[in-house]
Amino acid sequence: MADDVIFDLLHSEIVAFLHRTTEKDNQDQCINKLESLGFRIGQSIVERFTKESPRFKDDLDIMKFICKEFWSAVFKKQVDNLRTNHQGVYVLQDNKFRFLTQMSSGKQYMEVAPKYLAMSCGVIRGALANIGINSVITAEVSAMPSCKFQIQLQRT
Amino acid sequence: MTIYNLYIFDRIGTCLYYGEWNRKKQSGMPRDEEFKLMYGMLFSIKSFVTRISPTDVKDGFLNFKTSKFRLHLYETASGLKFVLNTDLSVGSVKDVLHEIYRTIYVEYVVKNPECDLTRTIDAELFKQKLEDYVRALPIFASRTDGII
Amino acid sequence: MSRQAARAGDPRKVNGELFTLTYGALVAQLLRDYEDDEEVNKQLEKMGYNIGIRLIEDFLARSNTSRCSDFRETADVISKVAFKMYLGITPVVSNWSPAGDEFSLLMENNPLIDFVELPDGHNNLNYSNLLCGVLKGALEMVQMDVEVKFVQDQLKGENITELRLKFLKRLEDAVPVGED
Amino acid sequence: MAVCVAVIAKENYPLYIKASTADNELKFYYTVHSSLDVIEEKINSAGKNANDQRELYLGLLYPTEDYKVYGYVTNTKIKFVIVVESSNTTLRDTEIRSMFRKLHQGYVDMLCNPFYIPGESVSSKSFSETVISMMQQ
Amino acid sequence: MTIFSVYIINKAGGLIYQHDHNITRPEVEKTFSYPLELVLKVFDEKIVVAFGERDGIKVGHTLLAINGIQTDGKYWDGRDILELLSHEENFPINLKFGRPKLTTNEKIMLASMFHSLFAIGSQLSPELRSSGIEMMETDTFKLHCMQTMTGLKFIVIGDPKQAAVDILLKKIYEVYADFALKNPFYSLDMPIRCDLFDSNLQAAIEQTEKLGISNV
Repeated sequence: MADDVIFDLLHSEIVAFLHRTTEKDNQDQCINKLESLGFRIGQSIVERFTKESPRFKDDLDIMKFICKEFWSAVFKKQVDNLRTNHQGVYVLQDNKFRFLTQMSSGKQYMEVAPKYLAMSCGVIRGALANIGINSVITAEVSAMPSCKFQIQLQRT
Repeated sequence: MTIYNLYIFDRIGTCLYYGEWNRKKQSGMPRDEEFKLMYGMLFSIKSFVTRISPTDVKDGFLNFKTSKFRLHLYETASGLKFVLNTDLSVGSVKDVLHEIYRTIYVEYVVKNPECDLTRTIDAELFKQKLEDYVRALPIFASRTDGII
Repeated sequence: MSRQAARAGDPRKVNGELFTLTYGALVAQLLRDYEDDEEVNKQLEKMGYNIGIRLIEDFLARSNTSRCSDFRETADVISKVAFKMYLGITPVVSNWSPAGDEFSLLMENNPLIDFVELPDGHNNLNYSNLLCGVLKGALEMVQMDVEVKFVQDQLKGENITELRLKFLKRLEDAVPVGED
Repeated sequence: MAVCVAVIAKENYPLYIKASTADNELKFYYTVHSSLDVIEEKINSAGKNANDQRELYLGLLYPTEDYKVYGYVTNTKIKFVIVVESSNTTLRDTEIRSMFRKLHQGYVDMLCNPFYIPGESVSSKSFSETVISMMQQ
Repeated sequence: MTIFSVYIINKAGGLIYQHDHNITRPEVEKTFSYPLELVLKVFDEKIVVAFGERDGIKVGHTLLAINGIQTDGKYWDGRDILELLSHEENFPINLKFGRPKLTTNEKIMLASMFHSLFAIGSQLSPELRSSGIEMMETDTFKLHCMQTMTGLKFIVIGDPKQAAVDILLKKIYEVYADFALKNPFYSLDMPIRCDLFDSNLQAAIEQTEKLGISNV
């Protein structure tokens, strides 16, 4: 679908823009900004997606929603594997992550992968936060275009 | 049928990609000199064609053949030039070159934010996809395979 | 009704909303970072330009369009093919200048401004300025130097959103080094 | 129709409250406030029950002599409260539901305004228009 | 079918013979009001359409005449044309556009250009022992080239669908051998000026054109 393209290009350009407007030795700031942009997007988008749906039963119900409907809508496919330690840690594996598929299938560009994942981490965190779950999310890539998101729930 | 080599030039003549398969003869000059000569030739051919044409040209130059090979040009409206050399038995490759543009160049170069569109392509994924695509073409046949 | 059915929206719509929301988050962030409307306009246009020079390749590959040799043809392709393809709208082409070198794209439903309410005190912000850059970048790649700007914006209470395109010059193919 | 419409944040403070007449605003503020406990109760009890209790619309929270108070809670724990006059007998459950749906849609669109900061009180013109239209029907 | 023109180039790249056979160059005349809806530029000392197309006037067309009087490069009636067209008081104005006939100088230049393209084509060959360019295909014409052992190039430009051009090339070579080479007043590598050569070439071309038709 053609309009995927403008979203992908917008995402790439936001990454490139924040990368070139933050100082070289302060790339954490670039990652943080991408994350917080994503957070705000996640808040809005989850509000829209859950408008017609019944209330969630529990955390697992929410995680399943994130892996299926939410992932399909935002990242164009479902999560390939969901695992949990039943103590508030969930690991979501996507074997062909949307923002990596056109870049590499292997190790090339590995070192720049974090900036292409930061906004997505924010989107997921924003979505979860808005449906009542605070979390810490980290993304890990060992070979592109596969990516693992670790979601650690924060109970307060 | 044989594919010898492929050049991709950007609108200002930078060779973005060069790949060769069954090439039998080198030009006898450094690669970057060869790219300059190739691009210069295409540029002159285009100018030659628009001037000598008896009527208004639209696409202009499509291909030429010598006694041994055929050179095909596919140029996009954005000025990218795809140049494919094949043996004489290969007819029009417009569709093949358009396909390389649409499904490989656009997908794995244009949509790869780490690729600078004005420099030599170093994306492995692009190279691999292109290699797979070219080798699977019906017009690709290595002579060493013993095909008559 | 299954949960899936209840939550899975029309994918096309969802994707459009994702784009709109992402763009919105970007503009809001820029406004916080730069605090100056003109500077934000400039940054948005620059980003649009970078998108435009890539988007044009996708557009040409998909639509198989050849180089335009007339500005009216360009206007038609932008409105009926490009906007339709990427934003799902077909702006009306109008207000041609007598010399045929300027026209307007009129939009009633610019998808970028869905949900947006501009905060007070930002009268100089051209919220959708990214579009100007996209068009400028894309057209430059097909040899047209064009000036693009917003002249009306529904976000500022006007009835319609109007983008004005002015043809400046035809860019020539680069002559290789050592050639005539 | 509605005499008061309120939007309550997940942390139970009001994001938006509008009464049909300004005089009544304080009075409704208390009405809305006291409805929050009922909402909490309804949500918690629903969790223990079967699946069919997971609707967002909570129905009539409680009636007073003059008013009926209805509640609705989104998946993001935003609460909507609509107060109507008891004397208004033309309002059926379906009308109330459709008012909440409209309110929810309005809220979602409002949240999507990139310049709105989630958790801050709502000042959107178009959201206000939605609410006012519900009071004028 | 159609043969457009014939070129003969000597081994040094010099044009020694040229004949335009069947070229109808498009010309369009139109009266314009101010401002002009075409972008014009100066190219090769001529006024050429750079952008904008109207009623058959195409990008690349040259401004041939103004109000029925021929232009002289960038000038008309002693005035700078671009300057003239920028003033409203000169409108309405009648402009004739078209593809101009190639001048002899241009033909000489194109011949030498092809001569070097021919050589580069061979140099860039990915295959051993390749000739230079023998055939060039475009959307508007096909160019066929035959190089003799002595380095002479015979070039025929024809319709892309014209058949039997290789036979025509051989025939032209024969005509050249019979009516130029054997002519005691002809000196090698010099321009061919010989009525018999002309008439026999003409006949060969016409025969090929007819052949093309019967082959369809």
